[in-house]
Amino acid sequence: MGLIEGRMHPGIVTTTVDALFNWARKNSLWPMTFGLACCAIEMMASGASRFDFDRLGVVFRATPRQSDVMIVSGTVCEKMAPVLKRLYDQMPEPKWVISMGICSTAGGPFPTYSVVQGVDHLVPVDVAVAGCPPRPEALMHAVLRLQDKISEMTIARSSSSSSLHLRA
Amino acid sequence: METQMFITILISVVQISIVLSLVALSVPLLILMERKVIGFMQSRIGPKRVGPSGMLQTIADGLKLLLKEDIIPDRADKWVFRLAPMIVLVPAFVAFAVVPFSGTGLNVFGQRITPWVTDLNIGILFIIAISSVGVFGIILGGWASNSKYPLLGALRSAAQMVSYEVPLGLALVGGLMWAGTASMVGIVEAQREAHLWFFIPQVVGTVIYFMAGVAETNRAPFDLAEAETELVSGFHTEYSGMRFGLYFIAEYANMLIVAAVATTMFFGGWLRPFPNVSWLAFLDIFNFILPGQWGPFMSGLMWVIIKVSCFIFLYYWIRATFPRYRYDQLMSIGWKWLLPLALANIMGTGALLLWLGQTG
Amino acid sequence: MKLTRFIQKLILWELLVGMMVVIRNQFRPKVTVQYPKERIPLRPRFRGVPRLRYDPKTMEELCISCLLCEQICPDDCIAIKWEKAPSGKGRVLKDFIIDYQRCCLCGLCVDPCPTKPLTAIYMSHDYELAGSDRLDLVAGRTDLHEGRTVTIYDK
Amino acid sequence: MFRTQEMEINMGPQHPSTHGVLRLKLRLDGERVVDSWPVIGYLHRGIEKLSESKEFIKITPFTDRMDYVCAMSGNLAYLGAVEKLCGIKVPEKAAYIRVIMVELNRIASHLLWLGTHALDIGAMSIFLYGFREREMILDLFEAYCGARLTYNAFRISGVPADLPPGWKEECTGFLKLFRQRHREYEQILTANRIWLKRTKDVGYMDAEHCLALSVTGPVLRAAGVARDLRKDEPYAIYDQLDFDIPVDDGCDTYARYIVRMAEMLQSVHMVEQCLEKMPSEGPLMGMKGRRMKPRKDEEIYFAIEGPRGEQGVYLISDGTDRPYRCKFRNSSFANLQALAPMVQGGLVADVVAIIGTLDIVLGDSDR
Repeated sequence: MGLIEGRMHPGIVTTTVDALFNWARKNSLWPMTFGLACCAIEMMASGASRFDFDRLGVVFRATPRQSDVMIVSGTVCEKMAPVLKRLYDQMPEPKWVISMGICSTAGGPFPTYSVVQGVDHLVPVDVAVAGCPPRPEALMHAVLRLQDKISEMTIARSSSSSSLHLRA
Repeated sequence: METQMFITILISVVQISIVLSLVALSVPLLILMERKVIGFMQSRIGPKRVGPSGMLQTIADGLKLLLKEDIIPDRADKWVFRLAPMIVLVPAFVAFAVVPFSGTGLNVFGQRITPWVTDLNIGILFIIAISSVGVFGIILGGWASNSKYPLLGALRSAAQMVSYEVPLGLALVGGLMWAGTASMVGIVEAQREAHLWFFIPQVVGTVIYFMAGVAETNRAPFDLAEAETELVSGFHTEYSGMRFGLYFIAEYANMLIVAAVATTMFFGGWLRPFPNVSWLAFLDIFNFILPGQWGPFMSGLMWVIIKVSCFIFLYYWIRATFPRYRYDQLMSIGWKWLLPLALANIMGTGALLLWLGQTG
Repeated sequence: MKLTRFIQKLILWELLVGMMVVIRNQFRPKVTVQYPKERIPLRPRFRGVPRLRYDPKTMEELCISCLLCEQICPDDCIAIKWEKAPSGKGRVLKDFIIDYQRCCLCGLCVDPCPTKPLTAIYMSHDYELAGSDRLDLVAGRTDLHEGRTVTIYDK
Repeated sequence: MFRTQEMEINMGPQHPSTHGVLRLKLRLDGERVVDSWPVIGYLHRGIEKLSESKEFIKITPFTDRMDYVCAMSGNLAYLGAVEKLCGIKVPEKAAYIRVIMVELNRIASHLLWLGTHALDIGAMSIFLYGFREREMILDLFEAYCGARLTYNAFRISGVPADLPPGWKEECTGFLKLFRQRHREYEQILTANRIWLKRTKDVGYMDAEHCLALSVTGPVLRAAGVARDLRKDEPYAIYDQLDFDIPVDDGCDTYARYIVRMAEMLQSVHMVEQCLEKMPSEGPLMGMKGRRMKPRKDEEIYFAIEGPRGEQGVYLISDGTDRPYRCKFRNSSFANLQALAPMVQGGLVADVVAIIGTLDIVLGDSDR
């Protein structure tokens, strides 16, 4: 995480700063071009003229270093799993994962030896979308859901996890 | 005496900060405009939801990049890795020191403030020299990442930028011969005296300059150094957060520089079209709207902005249309076509000037 | 002929033609549909996630627990619980679960449904299916009748 | 002191231009490719094995998800095989509807190829133009079968539904528009000197090598071999349609571009004919009930011409309603073998052009 997270107590300053930071973060979600299978075609379609992801500030970046959100679009196979994990680790914090389509959410129609039954076995999933493949609007809906989730983030130290706060 | 010196320094500082902030502010605008313009060309609408019709999109992007975790790869050369974006960014901004933004200065509190930071008598050379420093930032950044794709990108850009410096410089020489000076202000003044933009006698030079300029700034169709579909992201593959942002800003600042130099050199800087045709004087709109010294100043500024914007638009337009050249083809165009053409252009210009001098 | 081609090549004619095509597209009406504000009208046959419906006249359960949809589902995502009707004839539906985590929206389950002309199971027009957890995507009988609760954005 | 060294580089599985999850190990000398090894299997989902445990009708959705860019062809190939196995006759109207859908999907698939191929080479707008027109086709599909990408549009022995009202007019309108738009793509690319430079003599493979590697489809036709199952072994109603097979003997990426562009126009022509000739009345399903009675110990192979080449299905039945063995012969897998010889000696930039020109779909190749 960045330098300031978890150093301040909750208060007026943090809420104001939170609002600004979260506004920036949620309006500039850059996903990684991580096409795996069928859903990747719909992901491309969401970036294309009719749906135009650019409106939401979503620009596809080719490298994990510059992306904020990983859209796992398609079947994650056992052979792909370590690659996916590594790519997730290469992304800078704060980062999010959208699991697009049923294959990545739960293995989908392929309960076989070679398919990971849900990408949440590998990386933490923030938003899961059903559909095979989901319509581009469904993916946009997932992005909007994620934006909602981001606007609840705070840089303040959470009271439950910090023992320091309890003492003070 | 000392107060005078102090005031001069103060004025310079003010000028520098105004120019810097202008450039720094125009970069987000350029990025936004690129996304909008290219979006429109592709029958979509581009950023729309952040702020009023997407105006704050790049602000959000920048702020987010500032807030991202700053990753330095484990095996990277840490100091060079940190330094490289700066090496790209600083020259891109320094080059604006000699760019004239308008023709006439302003008198404020009895002090004359020129619309350029300084008017070097070797202005063009200064820009060429300074902007070639930026290459080092790209090479070092790609090399320090200690990763294969950035290395390939860095090597590509090294070869590309070094070889395109030559036609770029030579293309300007033709214009310089017409102007008879290398000072940026002097060049525009020469165009006023010659009653024509140097674009007209220097069509070949302009085209060569523009092509080499596109290559220098790593833009499509010469964006090999960061060719997204080939080298992931080229030299900045391993850069995250604001360090990547610096590269991004530098790229757009460089575009501005190329456009500004083209404006000054070939398109008459702050002059309106056909500066000697008096019935076209109404084009300098601000002369009639604003009183006194502000009128000519704003008119000049307007023309510079319009001309630069046209160039930037051309950049976007080309990016939206064309496929990318291959590395070896790029080299062969640079050395086999642009360089001989630029040399021929110089010789032709020389002959023409000689002939003009004898007859007229 | 050769000369015109040479001149065309010299003045980068074909590149200019390409650029004109792009600029022509700039002035065409945009095809973008601004999703949360406006939506593309769905076609009547659009297949969203499968749902159940009541008889629109009597508001009774249409499903007769024949298990045909459960059998034909290629993903085995339908589970039906039933028990013998108290009258001794037929079955009463206890619970109907569709696991949207698995459903591939193929629409095969609708084909054999015997409650013609209105099938008990039908492909709805719900496509906003995002959930914060994958277990949100398991739909029980109430969900199948009323539709899942999802946040709908409209601005 | 200085020593040149060959560099090994990994392209993919996550790379913007490997069209999914192809991994390509390259050994580079500078930028020149010395050696290459495609690594596949990153999308192996076990569809063939899974099929053995499913009834015939349940396998249709899986065929959508193999070649997901052209799912209609997958459906048609599989269902054609099942119908051949069980000896079912498809009514004429259903066959017409099937051909209309498959040909429209061929256009959609080629548009996706055009877009991604051009994007790989750097032309950005054409990608979005291609997708813009593709969306119109997807709208037509949505109106017909309700899905945008994985259609499951046909059933064994026919099609489940007639064309919806107004569909024909919409389709005719689209085809008319598409002819104009097709001209625009050609204006941007066909004569463009950058495009020519990037594609001419890149990825050269002559007919002999293509045949040796069992490469099919536009790649083979661009090597001068007029092999097209629609003409050679007509299925459905292709023998009643009038169409040409575009052939080019350039053997390179540009020839493949020309062939595919011409194929799109041929498909438009075919759909127009189908809409005209299609009987307005008639049954849609050739089989009543749902019971399948395949002959015991029968082995059949049925292939159609997909947008990427020969798309075949090999079925063995043991008399039950499930296949004993279900093998898909998919064109991407065969065409992928041409990748390594093609990229040999080229530059890194050519590699992406060649991956684009082969038009591989990894779901198709890994299954």
